[in-house]
Amino acid sequence: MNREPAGVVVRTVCRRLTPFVQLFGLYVIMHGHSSPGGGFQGGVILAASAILLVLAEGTDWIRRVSLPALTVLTSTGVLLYAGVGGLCLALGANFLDYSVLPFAEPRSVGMLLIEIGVGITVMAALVSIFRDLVMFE
Amino acid sequence: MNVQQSAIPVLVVLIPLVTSLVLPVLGWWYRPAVFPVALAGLAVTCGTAIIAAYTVVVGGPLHYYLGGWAPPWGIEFRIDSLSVLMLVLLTVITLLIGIYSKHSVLKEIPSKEVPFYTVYLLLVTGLAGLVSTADMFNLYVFLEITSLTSYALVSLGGGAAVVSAFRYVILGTVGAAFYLLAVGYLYSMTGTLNMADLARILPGLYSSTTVLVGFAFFVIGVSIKMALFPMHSWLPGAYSDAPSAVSALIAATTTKVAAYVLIRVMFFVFEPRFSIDVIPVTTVLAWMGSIAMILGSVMAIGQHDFKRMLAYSSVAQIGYIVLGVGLANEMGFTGGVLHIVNHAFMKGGLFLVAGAIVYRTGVREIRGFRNLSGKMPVTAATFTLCAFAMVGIPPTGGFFSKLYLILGAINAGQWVFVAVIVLSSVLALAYLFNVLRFMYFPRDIPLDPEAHPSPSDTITRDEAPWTMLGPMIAVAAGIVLLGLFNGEIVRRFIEPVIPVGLGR
Amino acid sequence: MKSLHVVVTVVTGLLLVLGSLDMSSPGDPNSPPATHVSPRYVESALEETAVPNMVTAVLADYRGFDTLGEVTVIFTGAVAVLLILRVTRDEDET
Amino acid sequence: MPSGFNFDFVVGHFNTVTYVVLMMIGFYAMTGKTNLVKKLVGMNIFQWSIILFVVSLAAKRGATIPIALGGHASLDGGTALDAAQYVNPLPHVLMLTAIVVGVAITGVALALLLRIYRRYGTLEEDELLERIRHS
Repeated sequence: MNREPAGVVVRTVCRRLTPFVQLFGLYVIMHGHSSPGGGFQGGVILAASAILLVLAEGTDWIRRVSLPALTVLTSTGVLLYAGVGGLCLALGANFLDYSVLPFAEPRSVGMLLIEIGVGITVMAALVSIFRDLVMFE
Repeated sequence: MNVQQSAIPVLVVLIPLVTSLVLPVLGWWYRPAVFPVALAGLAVTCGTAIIAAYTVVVGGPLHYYLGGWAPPWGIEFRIDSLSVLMLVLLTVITLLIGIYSKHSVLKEIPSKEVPFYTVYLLLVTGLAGLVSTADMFNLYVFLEITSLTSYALVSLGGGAAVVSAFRYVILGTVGAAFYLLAVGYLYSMTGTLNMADLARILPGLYSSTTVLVGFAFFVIGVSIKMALFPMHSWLPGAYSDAPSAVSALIAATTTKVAAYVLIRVMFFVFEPRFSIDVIPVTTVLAWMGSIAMILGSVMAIGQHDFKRMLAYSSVAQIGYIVLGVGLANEMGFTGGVLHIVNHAFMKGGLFLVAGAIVYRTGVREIRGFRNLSGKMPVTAATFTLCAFAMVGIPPTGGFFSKLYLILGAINAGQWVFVAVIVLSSVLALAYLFNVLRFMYFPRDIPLDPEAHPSPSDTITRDEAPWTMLGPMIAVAAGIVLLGLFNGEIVRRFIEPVIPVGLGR
Repeated sequence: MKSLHVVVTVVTGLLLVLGSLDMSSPGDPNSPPATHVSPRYVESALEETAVPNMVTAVLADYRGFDTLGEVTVIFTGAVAVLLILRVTRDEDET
Repeated sequence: MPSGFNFDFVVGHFNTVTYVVLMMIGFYAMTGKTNLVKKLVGMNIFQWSIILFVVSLAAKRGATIPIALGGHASLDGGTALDAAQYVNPLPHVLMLTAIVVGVAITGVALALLLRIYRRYGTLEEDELLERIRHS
């Protein structure tokens, strides 16, 4: 499935809109602590902005995104998650017990790192799945 | 509170997970290192499982509070000797098949080595987690990881594999959804997800219909995952269309783990008296197991395709395990659990044999196995040993698990089940001996003209490569060792966990 | 064949409705789920984890391992789709 | 069914009746329909009805969303948070996981459907079985 860029109106609107969608996605990831949201929802919003771009700009740019890079990005998110858990293990507490992290508010910071890891993984995984669907013919 | 408990329980799940995450990075950066690192991950997981087994046998069950939160608020890992027996079984089998699949699967799809081993290790993560967790919802998450990886691996076989994989997706998801529904129903009545906490609260609620219906849907969901007879329609297509190494992997692990989940929840979360007296679940399971044993074997006899025959034989062997659970006495329970271990090795070995034959000769029809013993002696010998174990001939493990099942049936006074076990073994002898006949004594079989051109008229030794033979020999050795040391296994791993409340 | 499906579906539905007979009615503040485990999450999530959003606190801290399994499922899904779809047309004709 | 179908039962348990109706639509579509895409749609309805059911367990009459009002202020305000004021967060966490699992399964199932359609040119089950037998 390859798709030519949409009309100029759609392209300019989407091109103006995408940064704000991505900013909102980042906001949702980072503010999972005090407002509804978190890693999953933010990651999906970021992935949606990538798909919006494909609908507007056509599929040629997503073909150039190298697939191993996306898979590696997906695995780094989970590695970050397991890494934070492993760090707690190394610092002498149970796996994923953030109270030993060297921060003022260890649990809150630990959870923030977790949310970032989840956000990266969800975003990269959904873009990778979408890219596979685009490349498949 | 940061209590540091020995980290073995979580390491068994963490090592395969981290290895599977590292593989894509390796595949992008330095490709040749992917297979060695994957093997190293599997080997270290196996080692950790053996250490866990030693610790549990010596020091009793291991507990681990994830995140440092005590249950029922946090998630708990609880590894008793039943869990650790499954852990060692699963990690050993997946290690052997991991070596085997290097040639067998990747010959057809060389470009996919990185995603294949990533998904492979994720399957091991799912299995290890499923067996260690003591939290009902965490078990659902690991069940889904195991299922998702199985769907992807089944679809790797050429041709109709994608259709069988899709049918497996639909039925597998129905099973998992029924399990989730059961967790929802039990949660609505108890408010907790931790197994030990549930076991404490549930006895007071045995009369409530919600708990009853929840348990009924749990059994249906797990039976679908276990391919128990009426709900087995996904199994023949999935096993026979998947690459042989994947068939061996799935036949030896996913259905066994589903049987473990049935035992874990039925006897350890609910008290045995619930499924014996309150609702006759064990009686229903015993009869469904018997029907599976007979009809599975009958259908296996009629097959021409070797792997499809093995698939229907799996449906029958699951019947043994369910019968063991259904007998609801100590001998039956021991026989059922022992048969989980034995069948994993037996059926894994048989599918590895099928893979070696397809790899070297491309033949799938049993008729095409004419004097294979000359052409592939080691493969034929492995098949013979696995066949003996399936039928239950003494030195092999299969004999002992059938012996315990028969003793259990006698203790339960159910002579009809003894007859069913013997009849099913005879049927197994029929379809396995038929293959042996082609392999070893082809001369007295009339060469029907339209049979596949027999690849081995000129008897030249042409064995499978060593990376395939090694695991097959190891599995064969495992079957014999299971037979010799079955007393040890029962005494150290099964007896300590026989649930109180089962009949004598 | 179709009537069999209808029968099975209706029987399953009735069984489920029957099953929910003695569930506490929706919104009941002292139903088992609301009184057994979750009160601690509500009452002490803020002091223990300094995070006002209790769902995030339970998601990432109390039951953080569930979410790790969760993220693994998403990773598995991405690699599985990659494994399934990366087949060129001629490879697929076997 | 209990004697005289008491109407207040239905009103009292509207969440269960709703999700059971949804689930049976999904279950029937999954087993009854022959088109693979319709089976997949049925599977999704089936999964989402369970998610609806478990989330409905979390509701508490008169309770607000599970985010501590006033953020950190309510902590130093000294008033301990009363569990009855806030909705039960646990089912919401569980169903977030179940939703993501559903997404992953649907992704894999759609990938399989693409492969099936490209190889066999049909998504009707009976045509499919017949073409498999010939190939």
